[in-house]
Amino acid sequence: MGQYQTRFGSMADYAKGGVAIINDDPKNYVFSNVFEVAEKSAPWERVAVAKNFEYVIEAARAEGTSPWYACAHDEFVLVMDGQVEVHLLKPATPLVDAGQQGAVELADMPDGAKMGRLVLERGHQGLLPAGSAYRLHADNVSCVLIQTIAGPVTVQKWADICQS
Amino acid sequence: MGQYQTRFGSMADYAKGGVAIINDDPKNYVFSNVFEVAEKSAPWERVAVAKNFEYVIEAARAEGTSPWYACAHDEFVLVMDGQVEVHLLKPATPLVDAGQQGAVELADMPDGAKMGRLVLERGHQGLLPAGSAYRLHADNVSCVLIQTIAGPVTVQKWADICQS
Amino acid sequence: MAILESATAAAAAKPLSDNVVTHAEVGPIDNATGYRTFTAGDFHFRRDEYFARITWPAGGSHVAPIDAFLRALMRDVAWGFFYGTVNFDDVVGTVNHYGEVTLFAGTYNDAYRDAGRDFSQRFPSEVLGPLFKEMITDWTNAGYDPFAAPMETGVPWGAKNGSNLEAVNRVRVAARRMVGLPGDTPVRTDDNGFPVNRMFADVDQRQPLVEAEPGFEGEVSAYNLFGYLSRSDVTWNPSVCSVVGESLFCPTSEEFSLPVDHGNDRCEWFITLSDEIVWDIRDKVTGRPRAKLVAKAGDVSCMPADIRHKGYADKRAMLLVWENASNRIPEMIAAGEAPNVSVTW
Amino acid sequence: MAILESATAAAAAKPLSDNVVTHAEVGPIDNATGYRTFTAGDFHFRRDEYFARITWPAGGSHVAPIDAFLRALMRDVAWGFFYGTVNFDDVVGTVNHYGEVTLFAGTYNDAYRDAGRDFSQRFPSEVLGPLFKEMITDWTNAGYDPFAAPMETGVPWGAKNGSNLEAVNRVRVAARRMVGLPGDTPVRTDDNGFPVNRMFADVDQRQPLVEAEPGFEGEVSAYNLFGYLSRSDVTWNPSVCSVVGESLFCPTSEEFSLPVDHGNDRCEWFITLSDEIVWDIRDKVTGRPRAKLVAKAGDVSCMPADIRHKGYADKRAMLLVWENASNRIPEMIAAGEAPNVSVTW
Ligand SMILES: [Fe+3]
Ligand SMILES: [Fe+3]
Repeated sequence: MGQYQTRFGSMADYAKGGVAIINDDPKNYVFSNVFEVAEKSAPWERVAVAKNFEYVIEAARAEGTSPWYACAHDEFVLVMDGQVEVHLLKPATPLVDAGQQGAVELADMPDGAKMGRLVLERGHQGLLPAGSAYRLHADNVSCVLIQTIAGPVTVQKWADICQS
Repeated sequence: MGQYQTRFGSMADYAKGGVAIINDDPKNYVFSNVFEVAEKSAPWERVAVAKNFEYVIEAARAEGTSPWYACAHDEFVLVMDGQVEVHLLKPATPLVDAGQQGAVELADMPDGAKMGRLVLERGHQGLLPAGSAYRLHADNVSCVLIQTIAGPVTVQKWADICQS
Repeated sequence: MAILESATAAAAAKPLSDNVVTHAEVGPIDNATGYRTFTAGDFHFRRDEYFARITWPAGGSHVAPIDAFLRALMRDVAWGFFYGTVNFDDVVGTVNHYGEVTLFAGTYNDAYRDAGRDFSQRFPSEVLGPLFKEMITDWTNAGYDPFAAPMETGVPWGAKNGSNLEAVNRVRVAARRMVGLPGDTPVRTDDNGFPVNRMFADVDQRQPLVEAEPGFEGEVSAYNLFGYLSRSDVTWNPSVCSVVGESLFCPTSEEFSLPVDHGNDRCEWFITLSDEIVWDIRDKVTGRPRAKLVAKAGDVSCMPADIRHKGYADKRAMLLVWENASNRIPEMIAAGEAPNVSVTW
Repeated sequence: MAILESATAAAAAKPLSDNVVTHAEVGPIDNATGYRTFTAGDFHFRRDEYFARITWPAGGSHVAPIDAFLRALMRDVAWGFFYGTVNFDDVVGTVNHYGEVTLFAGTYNDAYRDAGRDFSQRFPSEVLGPLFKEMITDWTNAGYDPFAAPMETGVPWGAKNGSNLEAVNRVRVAARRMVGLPGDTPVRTDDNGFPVNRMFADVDQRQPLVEAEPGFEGEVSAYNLFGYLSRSDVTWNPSVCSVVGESLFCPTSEEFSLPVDHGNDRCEWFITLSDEIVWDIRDKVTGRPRAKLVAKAGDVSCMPADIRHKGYADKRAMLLVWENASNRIPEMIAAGEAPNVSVTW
């Protein structure tokens, strides 16, 4: 007593809550758990766990090295479990249209200037700036959330992840 | 601030609340005010302001000297305003049947032994013991409540006293 | 508390109902909070730093702020489940059957009932009563008095920290005939531990003049009721001051808000003796608001048998609660013969 | 608070509705309590030692315990009436029309509405907002912080006794792009007045490794969000930490209970970042219970647009509230085109 233990979740150790219905449909609450989603997804599969019109929050299993992505607008990455390295690059020429929503996967590392590197641990939030290209890397299986707009790489598999 | 004023009512100075209806009938609350009842009643009229099966609480305007009463069971008098003197007498012979409910008005002062005298001011509660006879007196207009059973002297005039 | 001993004794002599649940259990001490858990039938009770958490079968659960919960539990314990329904809040409460008691969740809440999510179990009073008593004892920390007004006590929050046995074990006060009579409940004084409350500092403390002739000292009697009430150390806790048969004058001093929503099973009368009390009146069964009552000194009102009521007083007020403790009434209620309002015109 | 400045500015430029009420008045100081009274249209507000007392025409009145009322009022003021409906309790609250605001009594309560006892008036936000601001300022005493958790502040009871301007005037925190970027909202440290909360003493405070190449220092950026939240001095008060267009990450730290019942006018998402929060979900219009949600670290849930929600946390928890602040949404809501749930499958 007096010593509080803050309970963060991890892929190895999470407890999932849920919806108890009095008079409603559980599907209305689109209830999932990011660690469970990451656990059951392929590496770097960017699974939408929340969506509000065009905007999404993606949860991803961070494992090994991701593809390169480019995005016309800001995105943010939040590490929920593990450690994730972010490499940022300023492309020599624009890789996506200015109006393009969401991240676009690139076939290869693009030409451009090195912007820098972030090493994010649990609870750290990093900027993936508009107009840059980025790649993520995790030595050990980790879990990230990405604040972005639904785009070509966003996976929507609600029936698989949500309480119904 | 810090100095609290306890607001007792009096016949000269009372404020009446009331029932505000959301979805109900105000008559369900049998709402009255003892000072208003006493104000509008004849001296020593014992007006029921509350009733629960056979039991009642009577409110009376105490003014001058009351008749003599006898009662087979305990009654209690509570002075709400002013000052009231109670004279108690042990009748030489029983004046009312043992099963008689409520007070009975006597034509005259009965024979018997003097039991004693109470001088009650606001907030004082006195016992009117079973089997005794009693008479009340108030030099100035006062107000009393009597805890008793409905009987021959109890006046029920609910329509006159209650919010509807 | 205004239930006659005789009523409880009579009820205890009856055989138990068929559907009665007798399982009650005090659980172990929680490592994190230091509080015990409690089980009554299929209801489970747990407290943490801020809340009482109640669960029941089929996923039923309820979270109640611990301050409100303890204040309500304290009354339910001290009153022996009182008359009728004691709603701790909009979800959880008890119904007194006098000898047996129903513990319920959602039963008196429209939405829970309509959705079929209400749950209740019936216990012998002598099973649930002691369990609740242990709960209030374990869950009340040092310095907190669930009977006191908010400005006159500490806070109930936090992990287990001592106890306040004196507060939770107060014996109920019930005069047999009248306060102040020889051998009956004594008047209150500074000396016997009842100083005048700060909000009643202006209340006249003089006792009435009593002149008894020799031999009548035991019957010629009076006392200062307002003075007596000004020295009450508890709030929203009626105590019997005078008795005519089954008619009980149960005055009490009220400050802040009534910790329960009381749904009496019979008519109950209020006479406001001082200051002002506001009452929220809601339907007993559905919980839907029905009326708002403002009661000032001298105001009389009946609480019908089909409502629940909760009161509010900013300045400590004196309230005369008038109860009819007749043993016949529960039978009349069961037979549908008891009136909702005791007076019609 | 998570309403974009642009939304408020756009709304303020619109002409006022026909039925809008512009009368608001700060009344004199009450001799007994020392508090001022407040009038907004036909609503009157008064506080005494324990309660806020609200009245409206045709005998409407409501009594709210002052602790709960101040905690709710503080949020409504600090959030600029927030999104949709802010229920102070089951009777009184506000609905934001972004530029105008409805003050209501009983409008979102089944029983009041069915009985025709609900009442509401619509005000320019710039009329009601400053009045509410003066109310929270006048009604908050020294030593009491309506934003703080119960164990971290004093009590709100009693007569007027000083003020706590620092607490009620806290400026809302809204990063324009992300916390920690040059010129944006700074990270929290001991030195700038944000010590780690006692319940988050075990949260890692190390900052991420950030290596920016020359010229990219303003864009290569990261910070410790969990550390930032562990240093929040307020509860149940979302602040913007990162912005993608109209998508706002509004994390907050939660302890005890959400002081309002929030009925959003659009979908709102919660991601529990640490510990556990229980949510009571009720129908937005009727107030009838619909669901109970237990959310643990990593749990994601959508709050549909047709409910109201109130949360409970015994251990201080980190919650990511995710809002869509789009200006188009109020128009879609008015046209009945906004979905109740943003995802179906
Ligand atoms: Fe009651
Ligand atoms: Fe909300």
